[in-house]
Amino acid sequence: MTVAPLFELQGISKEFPGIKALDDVSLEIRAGEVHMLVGENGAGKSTLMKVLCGAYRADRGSFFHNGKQVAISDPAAAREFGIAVIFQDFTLVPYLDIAQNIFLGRELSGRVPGLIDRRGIYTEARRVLDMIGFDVNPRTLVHRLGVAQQQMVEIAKALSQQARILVMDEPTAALSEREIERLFAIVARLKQSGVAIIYISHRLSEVFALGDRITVLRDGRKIASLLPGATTADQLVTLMVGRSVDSTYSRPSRPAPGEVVLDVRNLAGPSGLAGITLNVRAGEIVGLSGLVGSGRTEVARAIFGADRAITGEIRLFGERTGGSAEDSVRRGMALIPENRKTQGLALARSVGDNIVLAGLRRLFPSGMFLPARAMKAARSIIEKLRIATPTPRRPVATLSGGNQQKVVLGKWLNAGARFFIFDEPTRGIDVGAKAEIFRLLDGLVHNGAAVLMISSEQIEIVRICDRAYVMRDKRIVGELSGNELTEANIVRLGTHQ
Amino acid sequence: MKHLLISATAVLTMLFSGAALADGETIAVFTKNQTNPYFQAVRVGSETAAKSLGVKVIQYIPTKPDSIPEQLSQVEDVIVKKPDAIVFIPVDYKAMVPAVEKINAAGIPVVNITDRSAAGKFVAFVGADDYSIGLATARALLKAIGGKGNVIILEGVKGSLTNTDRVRGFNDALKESPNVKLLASQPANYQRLQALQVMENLMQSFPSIDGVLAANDPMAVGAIEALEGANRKARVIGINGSKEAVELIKAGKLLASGDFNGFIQGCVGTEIAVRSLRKQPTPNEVILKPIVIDSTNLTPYETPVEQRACPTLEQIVSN
Amino acid sequence: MLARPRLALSRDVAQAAYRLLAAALLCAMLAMLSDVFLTTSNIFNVLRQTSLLFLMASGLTLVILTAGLDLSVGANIGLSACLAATAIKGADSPMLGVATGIGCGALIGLANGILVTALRIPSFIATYGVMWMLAGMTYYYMAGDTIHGFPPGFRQLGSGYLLGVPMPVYVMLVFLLIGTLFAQRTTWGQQIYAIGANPVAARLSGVPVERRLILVYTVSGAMAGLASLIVLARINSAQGDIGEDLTLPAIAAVLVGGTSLFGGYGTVAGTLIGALILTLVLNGMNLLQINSSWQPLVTGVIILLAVWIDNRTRRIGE
Amino acid sequence: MSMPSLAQLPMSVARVPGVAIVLVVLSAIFALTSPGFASPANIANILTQSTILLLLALPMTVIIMTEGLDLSMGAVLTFASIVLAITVLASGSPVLGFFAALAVGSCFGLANGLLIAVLDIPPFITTLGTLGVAQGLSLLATDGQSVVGIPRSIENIYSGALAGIPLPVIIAAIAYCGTHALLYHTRFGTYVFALGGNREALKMAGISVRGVLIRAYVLGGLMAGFAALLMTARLNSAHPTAGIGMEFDAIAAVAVGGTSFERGNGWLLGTLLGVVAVGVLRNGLNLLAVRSSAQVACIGALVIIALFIDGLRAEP
Repeated sequence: MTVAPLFELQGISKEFPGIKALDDVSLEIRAGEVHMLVGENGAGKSTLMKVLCGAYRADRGSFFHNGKQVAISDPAAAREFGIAVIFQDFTLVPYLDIAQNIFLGRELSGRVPGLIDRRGIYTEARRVLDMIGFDVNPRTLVHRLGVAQQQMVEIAKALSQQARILVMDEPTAALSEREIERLFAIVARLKQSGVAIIYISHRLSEVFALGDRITVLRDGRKIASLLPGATTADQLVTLMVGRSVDSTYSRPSRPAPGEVVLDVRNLAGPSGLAGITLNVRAGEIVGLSGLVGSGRTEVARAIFGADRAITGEIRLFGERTGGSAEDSVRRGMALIPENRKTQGLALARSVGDNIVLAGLRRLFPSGMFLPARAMKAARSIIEKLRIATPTPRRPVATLSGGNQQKVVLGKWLNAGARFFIFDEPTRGIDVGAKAEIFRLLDGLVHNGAAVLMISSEQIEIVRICDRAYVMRDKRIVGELSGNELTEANIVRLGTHQ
Repeated sequence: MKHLLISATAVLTMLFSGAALADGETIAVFTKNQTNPYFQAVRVGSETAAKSLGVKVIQYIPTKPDSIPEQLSQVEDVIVKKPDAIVFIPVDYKAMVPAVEKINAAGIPVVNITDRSAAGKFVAFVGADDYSIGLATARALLKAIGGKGNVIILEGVKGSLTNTDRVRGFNDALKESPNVKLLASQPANYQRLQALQVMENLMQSFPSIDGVLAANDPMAVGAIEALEGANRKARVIGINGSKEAVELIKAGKLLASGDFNGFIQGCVGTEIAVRSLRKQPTPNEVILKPIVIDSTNLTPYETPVEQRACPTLEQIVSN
Repeated sequence: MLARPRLALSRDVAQAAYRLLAAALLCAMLAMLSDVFLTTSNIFNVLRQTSLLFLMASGLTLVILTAGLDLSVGANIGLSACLAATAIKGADSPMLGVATGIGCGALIGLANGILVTALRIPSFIATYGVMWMLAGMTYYYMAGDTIHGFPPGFRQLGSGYLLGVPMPVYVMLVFLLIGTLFAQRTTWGQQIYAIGANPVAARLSGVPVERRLILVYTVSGAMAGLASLIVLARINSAQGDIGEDLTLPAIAAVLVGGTSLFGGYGTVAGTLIGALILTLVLNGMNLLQINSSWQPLVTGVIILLAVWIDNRTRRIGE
Repeated sequence: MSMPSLAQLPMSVARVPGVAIVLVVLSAIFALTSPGFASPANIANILTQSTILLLLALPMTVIIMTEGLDLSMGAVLTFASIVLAITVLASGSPVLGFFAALAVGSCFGLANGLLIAVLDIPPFITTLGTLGVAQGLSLLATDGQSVVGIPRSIENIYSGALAGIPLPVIIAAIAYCGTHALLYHTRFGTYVFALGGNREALKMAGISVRGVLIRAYVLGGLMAGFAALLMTARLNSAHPTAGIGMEFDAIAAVAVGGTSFERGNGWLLGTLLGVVAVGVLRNGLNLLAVRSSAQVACIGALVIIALFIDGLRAEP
C-alpha cells in the first residue's frame, strides 16, 4: 500500500466542557475503499465525522488531502474536498420539497441575478433520484415522506454533491430489508467509481459484509485499525467495549409464562391498523417484528393509548383500558418509545426529575411533592440500573445514549409498571449497552413483568423473545414461537413474495 | 346558502346595530373611545337631540381607544355610506385633518365638537374652552386653600389638545397667587390607576401637599384614593363634571369639577348639524361658558345625563 | 463524563443571585439619588405597587412555564373588575364581589385553556382573540359608564394597613407562598414543569397534559380576577379601560423574573423580583420627577439587560 | 400548469380553508346586506386601508417562519414616521425624509437581529425591549405632540392613484410580489424555510444561521420604514401613538392566514388573505353600523374561528 491516502486525519483532538470527545485520533481514507468505523456510543465516532465535515472544529490535529496539508474550517471547506455526510439524525427541512432539500445551500442560480433556477434544480434532482432508483416526485414536500423515504433523500443529497468521500452514519438504522439491499448495491457502485466511503455501524453483520477496513474507537481514542479477514466478531466487540462481553447474547431459560397480562382483540385505528389481535403473558417477552412502516409503532402507541380514535378491545390484567396514556400508566403499563430524545425524556430537566415523572402519583399519593423522597427514589433507580451520572440533579441531556435509555426505563421501574412496551430499545445503542439492556429486560420478566418488544433486527427478536408476532401492511400476518421463531421465517412473513 | 346568509345577517344587525331606530336624516357621530364617561355623555346628548329632532344617529368609535388610523378608516368607510351629516370629535386635532378633508371633499356637512380641528371646513365648532375651564377650576381650588400652600398638577395624555389647554389654565391661575408653590406636574394619561400610583409616589417626596389639580375627573379620583390611603388631607379638583365627580363633591371628597359638559356638546352639535341640513340658521361657533361645579350649584347635575333634556340652541347661545 | 455536581441547583442560585443583585443595585442607586427613597413609607409604597403587578404576573408565570402565553390578562382584569364592581354595588356585598371577580377571571381562564387544548389553537393567538372579545363585552357592559364608591370594608383590601403594612403586601406574600408551594412542592407543579420541557414525553409518561394546561390557564385567569379586585379596592371605582396596558408589563415582569418563554424553567419567586425591579424603575422616575417620556425606553432597556444577563449566567451553568 | 405543481396542490388546499372560507363568507354576508360594500369605490377603500397592515404582515410572516416574532414593528413604524416628518420639515426634501425613515427602520431591524442572533436573546423579549425603546424615542422626539406641516407631495403618495388604482395598493402589490420572490425564489427564502424547519440542516449546509436571522429582522425593520411612509402620507403628519399595537394585528393576520409558529410552515398568500379578511370585517361592520363594542368582539371572533377551522384541517 504505497499509494498516498485520498484524505488523512492526524492527531485529531476535540474537547467539550467536561468530556474529552476525541483524543489524538488518526484516520486514513483511501479511494474505492469502504472504511468501517465502529465503537460504542460516546466513543467519538459521530464527533470525528462532524470534525471531518467541518461541523465541529478540531482543537488539535491536521488534515491532509492527497498528501498535502489542508484546513477544514467549516462545512463549505469540507465540501471543497468532496466530503459529504449522511447523518443519522436527518438534516431535512419539512416544508421544503425533495429537490430543494437535496440542493440546500447549493442552489443553482437562475438567469435573473439573485433568483434560484427552480426548474434546473428539479431536473438535476430527478437525475440523482433515478441514480438511486428512488421513484418519487422531487416537488413532494419532505414532511409528507416516511422515515425510510427521508433516509433515501438524505442519500440522494449526499450523492448529488459528487462526493469523493462519503460518510454514512448508521444509514440502515431506519431502512427495511429491501431498501438495505438497494443501499448496499449503491455503496458497491460508488466503491467501483473510486469513492471513499466511511461507514459507521452498530450492526456487526454489516461491518463484515461491507468493510474493506475497520477502525475501532473507544472513549475518544483509536483502539485498532484492522482488516475484516483478520478478525472475528467477538474480538471486535472486545476491542469496542474494552472488556470481553459475548455479543451473541442468547435467551436464558425462563419459567413457563403466567396468566395473560395484555389481551388485544381486533384493534383498528386511523393510521390504517386493522384486525390487530395479540396477547402477552406474565414472565414472557413477546416480539413484534416486521419491516419499517409495517405498523409496529402504531400498534405500540395504540395499545398504550397515545393515539385517539382507536377501535377494538384492549385488556390489561383483565380490565379494559381507558384508551389514554394517563389511564394506561395508572394501570401499570410502560412505553419506552423509539425516539427517547423527543418522546422519552424532558432533556432540559434533571435525571431525577425524569425518573420520578411517571411515578409521581405512586410516590406522592397525597399530591404533595417531597424533593427528599424524590431524590431518594431517583438514587435507588440510578444504582439499580447503574446509570452513569454523578448526581440525579444533572441535566439528562448530558448523558450518553445508553444511559438516557436507562433513565427512560428507570422512569417506569419507579412508576411500578408491570407491562412494558419497548420500541426499538437498542436503536443507536452500542453493543455493550445492548447486552445490558437485554439483561434488564430479562430481569423484568423474571420478576413476573410482561414485555412487548419491537425491533427491526430479526436476530434480536429470535434471541430475546419467547414468541413473536410479524406485521405487514398494518396487519399481523403471523405468530412464531419455539423453533419456528427463526430469522428466515420472520423475513418470509414480513415481506411479500 | 343565500337565505342562510341573509337570515344570519338579519340576526346580526338586530343584535349589534347601534343605530337608533328612527327615520329621517342620518347623522354619524364620531367619538374617541368607548370607556371615558365624557364621550358617553356626548353620545347620549346626540341621541337625546336626535330623538327630539326625529333624526337617526349612528355612533362611530374606534375599537382601539383613541386610535388615529382607525378613526381615519371609519371616516373613509362612513363616506362610502354617505350620511347626511357628521358630528366629529377628532381623536387627534392635528393628525385627523386628512379625515376632515376627506369629509369636506365628499361634500358632507360636518360639525366639529370638543376638540377644535387644526384645519378643515366645518358648519360650526361646539366646545367648551378648556383653558378657561382649567383657569376657573384652579382658581376655585386656590381660593379654597387660602391662596397659599403646595399643589401638584396631574396632567393628561401629553400632546392632546384638552390637556395642553387645561394645564395652561392651571398654570396661569397659579401665576395669580404667588404664595402657592407648584411642587410637581406629572402626567397620568387621564387614567385613574396611573394617577393613583403617580400620586402615591409623589406623596413620598412631598410631606405636605395642600391641593391637587387633576386635568380630568378619573385622575382626581385616583388622587383622592391615594390621599385617603395615606391618611392625608388635600383639596382636589378635576374636570369634566362626570357623574362620579358629582357624587364625590356631594360627599365632600372632591372640591370641584370644571363642567366640560359633553351632554350639551352632543346635543348642540347634533342640533346644529340637523339645522344646517334643514337650511335653518346656525351659529358657526358655540363655546359653552366655563362652569365650576361645587357643593353650591350641585343640584342640576345630580340627574343622570340619560334623563336630562337638551337645552335649545337659543338657551345656550343667549346666556 | 465527570460533570460539576449539583449543576442544576448552582444554575438556579446564580440566576436568583444576579436578579437580586440587580434589584439591590437599583435600590442603592435610587437611595443615593433620592433622600425619600429609603423611608419606610416609600418602601411600603413600592411593595404595594409591586403586589398588583405580581398578582397578575404570578398566574402568568405558570402559563409561561408550560411554554404558553396569556395575552388576555389585562382584558380579563377589565371585565372581572367591572362585573365585581356591579356585584359589590348592586348586592352591596363585598364577599359576593370577591366571588364574582375571581369566578369571572377563572371562567375566562378556563375558556383560554379550552381553546388552547381542545381546539389546538396556539396560546398566543387564542388569548389574543379572547382579549378582543373580552374588551368588546366590557365596553358593551359598561357603555362608557363608571362605577364608583365601594364599602370601606372592601377597600381595606387595597388601601388598608395591618400592623403598619399595606394589605396588598400581605396578599402578595400569601400568593408568593402558595404559588411557590404549588410549583415546587406538588406533583401537579412538577408535571407542569415537565409539560413545559417536553409535552410529548410528559404525555407518554401519563401526565394528563390537557387537564394540567386547562388548570394552568384557569389559575392564571383567577389570579387576574384577584388582581382586578385589588385594583378596584385601590382606585375605588371601575371603568371600561381599567385593564388597559396591564398585560405587557405583567409579561415583562415574568421574563425579567427569569422564566423562560420556551417553558420548563423559572420560578414564581423570580417573577416577584421581576415585578419589583419594574416597579422600582417607575417609582424612581416619579421620585426624581424624570420626564415620563423616558419610562417606556428605560423599561425596554431593563428588560433586555435582565434577559441578557440571564443568558450569560445560563451559559456559566452549562 | 405542470404535473409536479399539481402534486403540491392538495397541500395548499388543505391549508386554504380557515382564512379563505372566512373571507368568502364575510364578503358574501356584507355584499348581500350592505349595498355600498361591493361598489368599486369601497373595494378600493378596503384594499387601501389594508396596505399599511400588509406591509407589516409580509415580513412578519418571514420572521414567524424563523420561529421568531417582532413586537417592535408598530413602535418602529411610529418612530420612523416621526423621523420622516421631522426630516422633511428640517430639510424640505421628502426623498431625504423617506430614506431617513428607511434608515431608522433598518437600524431597529438590525438591532433586533443582532440581539437575537448574536446575543441570542429570545425574539419575543428582544422586540418587547426595542418596542419600549422606539416608543420612548417617539415620545421624547415629539413630547406627545403630532408633527404637522409636511408638504402635500407626501400626502399624494397615499391619496394618489395610477390608472385608477390607488398608489398604496400598487405599492403593497409590489411589496407582496417582492416578498413572494424573496421567499420562494431566492436562497434567503429557502434558508428561512430551513431555519424554522431544521436549524441543523442549515448549519450542515454551511449556511450562517445568524446571517439569515439578521436579514429577516432587517427586512422587518425596512418594511416598517416603508409602512411609515404610507402612514405619514395617510395622516399627512406623524403622531407618537399612530402605530401602537399594529404588530399584534399583523401577527394575528399572519396566524389567521395559516402560517404556523413551528417547523417553518409558512404561507405568504394566506397572510395576504388574512390581512384582507380583517380589512373586510372592519369595513363591513362599519357599513352595517354595527355597535362598536360588538365590532371589538367580532375581531376576536374572526381570529379564533379562522384558527379553529385550520385546527380541524390540521394534519396531526
